[in-house]
Amino acid sequence: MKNKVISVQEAVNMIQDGMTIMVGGFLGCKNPYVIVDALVAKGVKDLTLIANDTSFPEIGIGKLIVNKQVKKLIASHIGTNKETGNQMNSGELEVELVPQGTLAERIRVAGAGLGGVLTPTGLGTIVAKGKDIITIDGKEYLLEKPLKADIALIVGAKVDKKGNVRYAKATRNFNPIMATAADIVIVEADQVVEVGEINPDDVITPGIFVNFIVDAGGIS
Amino acid sequence: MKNKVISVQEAVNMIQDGMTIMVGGFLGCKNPYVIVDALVAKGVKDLTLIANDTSFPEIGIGKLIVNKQVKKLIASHIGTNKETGNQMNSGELEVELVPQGTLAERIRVAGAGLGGVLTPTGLGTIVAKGKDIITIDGKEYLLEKPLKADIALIVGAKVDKKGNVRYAKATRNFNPIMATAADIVIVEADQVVEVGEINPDDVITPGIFVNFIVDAGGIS
Amino acid sequence: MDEKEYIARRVAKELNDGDVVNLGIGLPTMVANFLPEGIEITLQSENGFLGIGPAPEKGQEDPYLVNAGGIPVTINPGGAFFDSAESFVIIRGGHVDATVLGALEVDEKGNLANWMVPGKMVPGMGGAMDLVTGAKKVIVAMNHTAKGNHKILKECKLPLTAVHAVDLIITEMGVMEVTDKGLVLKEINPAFTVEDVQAATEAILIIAEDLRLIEI
Amino acid sequence: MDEKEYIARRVAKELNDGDVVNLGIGLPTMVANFLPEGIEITLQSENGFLGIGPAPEKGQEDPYLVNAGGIPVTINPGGAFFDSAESFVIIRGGHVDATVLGALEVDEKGNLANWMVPGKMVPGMGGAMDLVTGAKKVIVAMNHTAKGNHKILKECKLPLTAVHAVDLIITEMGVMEVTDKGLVLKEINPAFTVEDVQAATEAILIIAEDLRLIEI
Repeated sequence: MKNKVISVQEAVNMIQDGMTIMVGGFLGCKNPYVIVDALVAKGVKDLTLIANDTSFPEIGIGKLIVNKQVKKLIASHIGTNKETGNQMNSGELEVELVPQGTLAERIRVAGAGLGGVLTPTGLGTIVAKGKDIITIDGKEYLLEKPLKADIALIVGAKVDKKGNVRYAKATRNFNPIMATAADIVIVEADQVVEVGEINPDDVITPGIFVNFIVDAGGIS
Repeated sequence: MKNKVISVQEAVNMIQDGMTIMVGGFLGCKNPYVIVDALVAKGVKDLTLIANDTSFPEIGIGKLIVNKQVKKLIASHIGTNKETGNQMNSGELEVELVPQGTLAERIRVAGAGLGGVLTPTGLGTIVAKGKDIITIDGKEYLLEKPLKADIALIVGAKVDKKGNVRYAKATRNFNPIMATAADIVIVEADQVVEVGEINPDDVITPGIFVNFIVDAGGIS
Repeated sequence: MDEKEYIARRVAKELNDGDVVNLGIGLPTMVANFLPEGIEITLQSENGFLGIGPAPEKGQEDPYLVNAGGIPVTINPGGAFFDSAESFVIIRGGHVDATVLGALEVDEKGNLANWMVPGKMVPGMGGAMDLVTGAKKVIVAMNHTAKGNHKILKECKLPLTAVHAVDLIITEMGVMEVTDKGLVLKEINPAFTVEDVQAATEAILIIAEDLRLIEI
Repeated sequence: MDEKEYIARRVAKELNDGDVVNLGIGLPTMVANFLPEGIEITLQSENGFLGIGPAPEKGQEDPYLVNAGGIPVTINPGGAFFDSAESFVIIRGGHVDATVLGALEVDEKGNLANWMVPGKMVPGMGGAMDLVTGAKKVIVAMNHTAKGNHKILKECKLPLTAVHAVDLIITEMGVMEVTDKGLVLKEINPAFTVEDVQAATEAILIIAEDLRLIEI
C-alpha cells in the first residue's frame, strides 16, 4: 500500500498558479489551517477558490483573499471578510455567489457523475439569470451545473493511513462532498491513526477518495 | 417530547390498501422483518412497493409478493424471487425496473426537494424510453423523476427515543435515503436506547426524519 | 421590554411542540429564549447540525461547535451532525417546519429581499434562499420600518431572495399574513392604531375582521 | 485449470496496485483470488461497502454482512460502510477504476447486453447499468460462446445494458480490446488459432500486429 502521509510542503507543491481549489470549512470552522497558511507563504496566484465563504480576514482562507491570491471565487457568503467585498467592487476579484444548498449540491453532482442539479432555489431571482429553467410535472426548476476542482483541501478529525476520515462536530460541513469532486484530495488531519482503528460503520469519507494526508497533529 | 415508540400493530394499522410504501433492505439484508411479517398477516392489498429488490420468496418483503399484496413494484432487481417474475409475466404485477443508482438518486431528490436526476445511466437502453434527454455542455443525460412514498419502513441497529438511527454494516443500504422521502417513516430497531446514548457525530439518520419506532429487540 | 424582545416573544408563539426550526442571525436567534411552557423545538443549523443548545459558558466555547453565524454554541443530547449536502436536504426538502429571518424588504406578494444592496452591501445569500424556498412556514421578524423608511412594500425594489415565499411578517407594530388578496393585519400592538400601522406600511393592509391585540 | 479460472487469472493481470474494483457475481468474483504478488486492490460492493475480504469460515457468517449477490462475506481492516446513494456516487462518479462483469452479448462497438432476455429471463439490471457507465475501465469476462452460439457480435440483439461501454473482453480464447476501428484481438490462448477465435466470433476481429500469447 502506498504511503499517503506527506509533508505540508509536499502538499503545497502540488498547488500551482491558476488552479481551481475547493477548501472545506464554514466561517473558518475549520479550514485546513496548516496547508492554507503554507499556501499563503508560498504565494500561489490566480487561484479559483470554491468554498462556502471567505472566512474572516485573519483566519484560514480569509488570508488567501487578503493576500490577493484568488482570481475567482465561488461561494455562498462573503459578508465576514470585508476584503472580499472590496476586491469584488474594485474588479480585482470575480465573485460568483451561489445559494448554499445549491453550492453543496453542485459539488455533490460533480462527484456523483450526474449532469446537474434541478433546484427550486433561486427561481425569480438574479441567481437564475442566464440559466435554463426545466419544467417537471408543472413545476419549474433551475438547472445548475456541476462544480469540480483540481485539488480539494479538506479537514479531518481522525484519519487512518488509508485515508478513511472521521469529522468532529460542526467541522464536517462541505468536506465530505468536496472529497468526491476533485482530481486530488488532500486531508489535513488532527490525528492520524493506524488502519483498523476506525470502525467501518463510523467512516464518513472512505479512504478511496483521499489521495494524501497531512498530519497537522504531528506538526503542532 | 412525544413518545415515538409504538407496537408492531400500531405500525401496521397505518398501512392501508393502495398505499405506496418504501422498504429498506438489499436481498433481504435486512428488511424490517417484524413489521413486514405483520403486514403479511394483515393482508393489506394493492400496495405500490418501492425497494431495491423483492428479496427471496420466503424472506421479508419477498413474502408480500408471494402473498400477492403488491400491485406495482419499483425495483432494480427481481432475479432472486421467481414469484415476482411469474406475476410480472402473467400481468398480475406491474414492474418498473430502475437502475440501482438511479433508484437511490430518485429517492434522494424526492427527499431533498429537487426536481429530478440527470444521469448518464440508461442512455441508449430501454430505460430511456419515453423519458426526456437533457443536453448539458454537449453531454446527454436522462431526466429521471423523484420517488416519494406514503410510508417508509426502515431498519436501524441502534435507535434512540428521538429516532436518531445508527445502522450496522451492510444493512444501511437504502434506509437513510428512504427516511427522507416518505410522509411517515417507521424504523424497526434492533435496539432502542435512551436519548444521549448516541454521539451526535455518529448519528446517520437524524431523529427529525423518524416518526415512529418499533422495538424489534423488545419483541424478540 | 425592547422592540426586539417584543418581536421575538411574539414569534415564539408561532412555534409548535416538536417543530424543526431554523433561526436566522440576530433577532431571530432570540426567539429560542421565549418558547412557551411545554413547547420543545429542535433547532437546525445550516452548517450541519440539529439540536442547538444554550450558549456555552464563558471559557467553555468549543471552536469546533459554532452556529451558521460563526458564534460558539452547544448541542443538546439527541442532536446530530451531518454534512452541508444533508443539511440542505433537510432545508430544501421540506423537513424544516419554520424558518425565522430578517428582511430588508418584503412585499404584499410575499416576495422577500434580504441578501444584498447593489453597490453597497453584498454579503451573499448564504443559506437564506434555500431556507425560504424549502421551509414549510417562512416568518419574517423585523422592525416595521428602517430609519422611517418603509420595508413592507407593494413591490420589493432590492434584488429578491425568493418570490412568493413569506407566510407571516411579525414586527413591533403587528402580525401580518401574506394571502392571495394581499397582506392581512391579524394582530396589532396595543400601543399603535391601525392608522399608525398603515402609515408605516407602503402596501395596503387588509384589516382582519377579527383583528386582535398582540399578547406576549 | 478450468476455463473460468483461466479467464479469472487473465483478468486479474489487468488490475493495478491501489485500484478500486467492483466484481460481478460468478466468474468475476473469482478474480480476487488470483491477484499478482504485490497488487493490493479495494473491492467495492454495490450494497454499500468498500473492502470486501475473504469469505467467512463456515459457521462464522454474519447475516448483516453480505455482498451484492446476497452471499456472506467479510470486510477488511480499513473498509467502510455507506448507504446506496453514496455507493453509486462512487460507481457512477468515476471512482471505481475497473468493473468486471459477465455478458449475454457484447458487440464491436462496445455495446453490452447482460440484464434481460425478453419473455424468458428478466432479473433486472441491479447496479450493472451504473457500473458500466461510471467505471473507468469495463472488462467483460465470459466464455467466448454460449452452447456454440456467438456472444461477441457485430451488433447486440438483446436489450442493451449500455452503449459504447466495454473496454476489454476476456474469454478462454483471447483478449479483445474495443477500439474505434472495431475489436482488436491482442492476446490469444495458445490452445487456439486465430481462425478458431474468429470462427467463434460474429464480429470481424482485427488482429493486433503484436498479437501475443496469453500468459497467466
